[in-house]
Amino acid sequence: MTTQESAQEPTTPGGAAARLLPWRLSGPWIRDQLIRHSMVVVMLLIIAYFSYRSARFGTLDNLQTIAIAAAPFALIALGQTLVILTGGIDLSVGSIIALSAMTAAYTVKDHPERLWLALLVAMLVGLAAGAVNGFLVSKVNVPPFIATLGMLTTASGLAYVVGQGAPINGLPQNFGEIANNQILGLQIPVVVMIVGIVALALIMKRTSYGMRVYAVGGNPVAAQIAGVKTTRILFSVYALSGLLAGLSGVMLASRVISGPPNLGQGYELDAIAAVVIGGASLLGGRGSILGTALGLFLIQTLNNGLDILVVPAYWQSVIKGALIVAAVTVDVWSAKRRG
Amino acid sequence: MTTQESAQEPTTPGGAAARLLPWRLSGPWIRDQLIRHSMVVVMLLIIAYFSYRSARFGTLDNLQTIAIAAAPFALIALGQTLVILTGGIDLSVGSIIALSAMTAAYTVKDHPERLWLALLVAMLVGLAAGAVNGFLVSKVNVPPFIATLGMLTTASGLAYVVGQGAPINGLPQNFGEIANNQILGLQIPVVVMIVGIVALALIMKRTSYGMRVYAVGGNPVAAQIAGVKTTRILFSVYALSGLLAGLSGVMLASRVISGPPNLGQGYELDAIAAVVIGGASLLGGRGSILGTALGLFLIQTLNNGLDILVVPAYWQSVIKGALIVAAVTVDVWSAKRRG
Amino acid sequence: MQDVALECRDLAKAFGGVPVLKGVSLALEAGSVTALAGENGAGKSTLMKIASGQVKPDGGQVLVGGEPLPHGDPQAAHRSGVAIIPQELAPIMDMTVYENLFIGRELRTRAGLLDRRGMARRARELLDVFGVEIDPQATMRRLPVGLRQLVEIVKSTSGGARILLLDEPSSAISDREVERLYAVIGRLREQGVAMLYTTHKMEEIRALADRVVVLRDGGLVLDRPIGDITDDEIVHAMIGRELQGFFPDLHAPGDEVALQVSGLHVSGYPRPVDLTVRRGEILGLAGLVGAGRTELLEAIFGVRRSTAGTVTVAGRPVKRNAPAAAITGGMALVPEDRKGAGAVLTMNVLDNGSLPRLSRFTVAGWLRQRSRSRQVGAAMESVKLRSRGLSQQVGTLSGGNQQKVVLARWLTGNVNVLLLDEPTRGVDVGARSEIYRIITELAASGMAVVMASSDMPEILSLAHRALVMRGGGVAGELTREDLSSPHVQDLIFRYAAGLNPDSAPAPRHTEKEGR
Amino acid sequence: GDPNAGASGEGKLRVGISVYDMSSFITAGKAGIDAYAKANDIEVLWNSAGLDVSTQASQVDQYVNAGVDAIMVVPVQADSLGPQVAAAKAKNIPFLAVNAGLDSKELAGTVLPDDVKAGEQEMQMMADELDGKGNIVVLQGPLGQSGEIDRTKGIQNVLAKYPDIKILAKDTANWKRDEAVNKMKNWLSSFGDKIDGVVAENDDMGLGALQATREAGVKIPIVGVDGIEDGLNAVKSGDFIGTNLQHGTVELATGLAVAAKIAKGEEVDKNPVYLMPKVTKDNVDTYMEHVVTKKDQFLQQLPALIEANLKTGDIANEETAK
Ligand SMILES: Nc1ncnc2c1ncn2[C@@H]1O[C@H](COP(=O)(O)OP(=O)(O)OP(=O)(O)O)[C@@H](O)[C@H]1O
Ligand SMILES: Nc1ncnc2c1ncn2[C@@H]1O[C@H](COP(=O)(O)OP(=O)(O)OP(=O)(O)O)[C@@H](O)[C@H]1O
Ligand SMILES: [Mg+2]
Ligand SMILES: [Mg+2]
Repeated sequence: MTTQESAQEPTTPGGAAARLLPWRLSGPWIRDQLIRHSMVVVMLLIIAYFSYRSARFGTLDNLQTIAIAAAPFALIALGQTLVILTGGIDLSVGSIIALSAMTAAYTVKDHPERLWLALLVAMLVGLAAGAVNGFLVSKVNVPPFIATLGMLTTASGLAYVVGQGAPINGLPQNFGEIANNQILGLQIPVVVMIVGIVALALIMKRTSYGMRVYAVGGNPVAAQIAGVKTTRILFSVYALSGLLAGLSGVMLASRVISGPPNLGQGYELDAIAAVVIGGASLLGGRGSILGTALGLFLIQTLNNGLDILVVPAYWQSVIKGALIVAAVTVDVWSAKRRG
Repeated sequence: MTTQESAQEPTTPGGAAARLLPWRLSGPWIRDQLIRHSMVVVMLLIIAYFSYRSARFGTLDNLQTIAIAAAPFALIALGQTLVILTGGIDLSVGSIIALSAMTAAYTVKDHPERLWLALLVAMLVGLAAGAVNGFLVSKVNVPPFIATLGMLTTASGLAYVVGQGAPINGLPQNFGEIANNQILGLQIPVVVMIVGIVALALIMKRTSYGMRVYAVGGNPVAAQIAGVKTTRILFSVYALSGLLAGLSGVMLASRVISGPPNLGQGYELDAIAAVVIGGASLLGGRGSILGTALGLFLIQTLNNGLDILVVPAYWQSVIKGALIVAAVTVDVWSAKRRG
Repeated sequence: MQDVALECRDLAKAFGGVPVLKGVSLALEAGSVTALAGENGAGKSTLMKIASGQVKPDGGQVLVGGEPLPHGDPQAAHRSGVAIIPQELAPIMDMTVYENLFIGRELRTRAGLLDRRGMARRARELLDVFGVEIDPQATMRRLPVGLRQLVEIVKSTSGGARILLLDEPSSAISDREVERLYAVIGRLREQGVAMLYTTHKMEEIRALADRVVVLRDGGLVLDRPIGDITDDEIVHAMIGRELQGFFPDLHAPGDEVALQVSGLHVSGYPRPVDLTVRRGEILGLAGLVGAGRTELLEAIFGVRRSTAGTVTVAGRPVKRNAPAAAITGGMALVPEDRKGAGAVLTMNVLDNGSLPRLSRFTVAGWLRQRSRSRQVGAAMESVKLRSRGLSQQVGTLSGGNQQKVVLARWLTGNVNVLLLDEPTRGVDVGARSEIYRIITELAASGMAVVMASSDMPEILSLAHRALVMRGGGVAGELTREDLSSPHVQDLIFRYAAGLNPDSAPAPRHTEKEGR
Repeated sequence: GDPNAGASGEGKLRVGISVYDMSSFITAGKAGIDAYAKANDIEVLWNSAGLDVSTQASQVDQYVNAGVDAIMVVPVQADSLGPQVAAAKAKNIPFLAVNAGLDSKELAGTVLPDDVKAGEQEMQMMADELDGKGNIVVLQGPLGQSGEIDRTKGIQNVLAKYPDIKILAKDTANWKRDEAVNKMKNWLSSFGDKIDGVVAENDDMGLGALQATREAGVKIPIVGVDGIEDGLNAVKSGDFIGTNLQHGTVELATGLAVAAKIAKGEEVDKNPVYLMPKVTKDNVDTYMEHVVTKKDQFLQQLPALIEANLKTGDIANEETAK
């Protein structure tokens, strides 16, 4: 600004306010709404198509089927959202699922009566693996991609070590209770998923922890100058991601009452995809829990609907890949057009 | 810089030159050397250990074995380096390998006498897939992660479509010539790898194209203002990555004379790991072809050495994961200590 | 000396073996402002970064209230009440204004949850001090640089810090906001806050400081109360020589039209723009923050979309929306935001220097290393760049020197039209006078220059003619005569604010233009 | 200490083995191989290819470099590795394919399961259960793997005889229990109570389908292949109508035995076929002992069992003549 206007003189309000107004309307709030909107539109179109093609698609039973399939992904996608918000990535969640499932299976085989122990062990294993990731990233400054890739490889190896190269079979039937019992008519993993989504959405929106996670991702230097303990925040998101992967692992293992060492393989890509489809930026600082939930349900709905229409697996791949890109393309366009 | 010379005064030659020397020695050049150095040291340690444990490790035959195993990864890692330099990522290379291998197998089955046609088709398929990625990223602004994840899924599905859900077997033995014949005593893929590394290293260091790729990754806005056609550069790196994946696919298929639709699954992670171990930043702008080559040989040497020592597969994973993290940790530390 | 709030003892720091600070000691008293002056690259920012814990010193100590601070621990510094407004602004782009203001000290409700409404309300109050309309709910990314800087100022000054380090806090804001900043600083002084204030503007030092310290080549060369020293002495301490003829004489412009813009419709702005610049002419662009100067320059060059109109350089039409074509046509742009848009910080001087004219330095795509080094070296020499050589990463150059790189890289070839956007933002007096000399020489050699600037003296003394912009359009034109008239500033303000330029008496005229 | 150098002593036969990956089948097989190797003083070099055919090719290269006495491969990909077989042949190293065939005339031998027959057996069990009439769904292995291709073929062979049995859906769940449970759940959504039977190409997927039927509160006959512990349990409890035993311990140990005999130049059937025994409620207990409960005892008898089997030609036989 090049004016000479002195300090006493008040601003020229009219012009400035008028100019500012359109910014507000096309501002982040609206943009957010629209971004979400376009993805929701895509979702609705897909749902409409499936409903039109199969009367079974829209039933309550099928909704439950989608939900129970989504639950283990939801947990890791939630953790992944926080990690991605800080500008990192967690490739190890799939392997952590395997490792925690194997240790849970191992524990329950030895102590069939102590289910809680299996649950605890699995979550601790997940937490420990996540903590190692967090330590490497936040303290040793290893790039997240490498730290968690190392953990992917290591944890997957360890999962086989636990089972000595084979799945753990012959588990007591009560191991199934963790995933198959119901609360309020919903299977436990579905309840856990709903609680997880709501809790994390609240945490990210309504607590200073959430705000600081965004800040660390948006600009670590700024966060640091403002006194945010960036190291702790970074550590915490990886630890949380590991913990949730551990929980996811034990639920998956319990659902099929078995400990397969290759459980969860490749899940990380689906989880990351859900987060990114949900509008997060891999550079950090941008994204939301609800966006992730939406991205997740987009993927899961596709999986379910295409199965229901009995589309062969490889054509499913083709369609899924194309639709994910199309959905994001629409999103990008709508975001751009609305400025 | 804080030199004394005032603006008018021409440089005080003697002093300045003397002062310049230590800067150059301790400057970015040295730093680069040291960063590379620390990784080389790690490599040498690993090689020394394997040589000590097995007399067979250090043989020329085994070097060839490492080289031939590395070749298909090298091609995709080279393309990946350029993509990562622009700040992107190409997750689809593994699937493109599968798709191009299948189309090559399909072609050669119909035209057993026209090997060149199979080679051409495979490369064109790779190029086409890469071009789609490039179009999505550079023109439609789909985030690279999503665009190439979509391609990963789609191309993998298409690979099955080509074989109608099965591998293409019963290929003519001459299909093996592409990968198994020798030039100057080296198998063709090894020759291609060496040529590829040298050529791309030169291109990235000595041509305007290479410089533009670095510029786009370092700061796309600044690159644009300096007249770089960023869209074209972006497009080109994905197209190149696809092309190289196509080449890699046909070599892989030819090496085992078979068209397996799941060929190359998960290779993208190894390729990206090689690039990042080689010192590239996933944010773009930093990295080098030689670094990638080093990272690649680190991984391949580990694979080979651990196999030779007959370490059980799952312990191999554990060790590999840990060593990759350790190598990068050393690198991070050495880079930090030298400021 | 009473009541030392922060003390630096023998701070030393070297980057890659090159000393940047060579044992600097200084003390900040509570309730006083110390101006930190020095050339670009003298080590001012490094000193502040050490004091705020962002950078680990190689030697020495920082003491707050007599207690040594742990090295390289920004949180510890923060806890001891040290706040910094960094030179390279550190906004969190995807967060809102109020979130940026309250990060690290969030307001909470009784239930322990974030009190977002409360923060937004408080943010509005805090920002009101500067009299600007900033929506606390707006994302930082949406704000122009100037407003971002204001938010950063508010963030650091409202946090109750006892020690405030301000690294060129006024580089992107206009005089009006600078005056509000003075008021804020005055209030903080009364509250006993110790402040270290870096600026390249002499008038700011005069208006604010109780004491001046000058860094030169990493050493402290001057530390005196403001009353005991003249401007010339400060400048002499900074650059080690006298500075004469800050603004060089202008040559008369030629007659030939170099740049003709007609009916250029910048995307997002209501009015099309017409302008003509002759060879050898320097056209100034003035206006309030957000007047659309940057956008106009960008649109002329083709990096910002324009929807209609023509741009003609030396009689030849240039394709719109194509920067590469603009360069071929003989245009060059030095953008406002040098870190974000000017230089590729990860690349070295040589590569940055050759980027705009790569085809000149290549044969069939292969770089001609020798000729490239020679030509880029010569261009960098012509602006007296201070670097460790052409292989130094631009990101590690001082701000002023980065600016020189961004300017000089165009000088390896023929430029007909030079578009400058805030060419001297953050540049020290010595370098600034060099840049002025370069600009006038370039103009004298037949280039047409369009210069957007928020630095009033720059427009007044350097431009043959000036346009005042408002809302993306041209609100008024000033001739050389107008520019030399005593009421010119008033006139510019009236155009820029959309008031009738002929009515009402001139507002209070502040005399603070340095030389 | 070089595990590959001559240190292992003269006379000792060295066999290089590359398996497709670690799995329950392979793990059981490794136990059998180790038992047989120990009894016959064979040194085994063991590598796993992690489901990557190119890795497997490299592992073969290494064995050729090392000059082992025989190479045994459990292929990642059927009909691949032509050049590697040739390279081994060039160095006079006998090359054996176990569990899936390779496309080469230069193979020294093969020990292959009759997967077509396995598919036929399981489909026949289902057809009998359904009395030749009803709707089924088929869970396939990873598309393109020889196990999947041949078992699917066997299923089709039998179906050709039963025009009243219709396939409602047929797709892969990649041998995995967790994939199968979701796929089956989705099919149950799609077809409701129209599904009369589930034919799974391995037990894991069958068990996943079982879980899905439980969640949906229906009971549908299921049949599988493999005879893993949980599968045998399911047969025993009546959750499966049956399965087919592919006992890795026996099959892979037989592979090693054939490889060793070829390398030593002994007389042996170079291409024996493993015909999977049918497992039903009636005989499940015996197999349960061999596979799970009395595994160690079974391993002790294994070397002798294999020698005997190779003579009779029925290499899937598990009854030791006492
Ligand atoms: N990270 C770094 N690596 C290498 N050199 C650096 C680094 N940071 C700063 N420097 C060098 O240290 C010197 C001092 O830089 P500093 O930023 O402190 O200067 P300054 O006085 O703030 O200059 P300006 O007025 O331009 O802001 C410069 O020569 C700069 O090139
Ligand atoms: N939310 C928004 N939507 C659209 N444009 C915006 C928004 N926020 C800022 N801008 C643009 O940014 C510009 C302000 O940037 P800037 O300060 O660079 O303008 P300028 O005219 O170059 O002024 P100066 O050079 O004095 O800073 C405004 O003109 C406005 O068009
Ligand atoms: Mg500075
Ligand atoms: Mg501007």
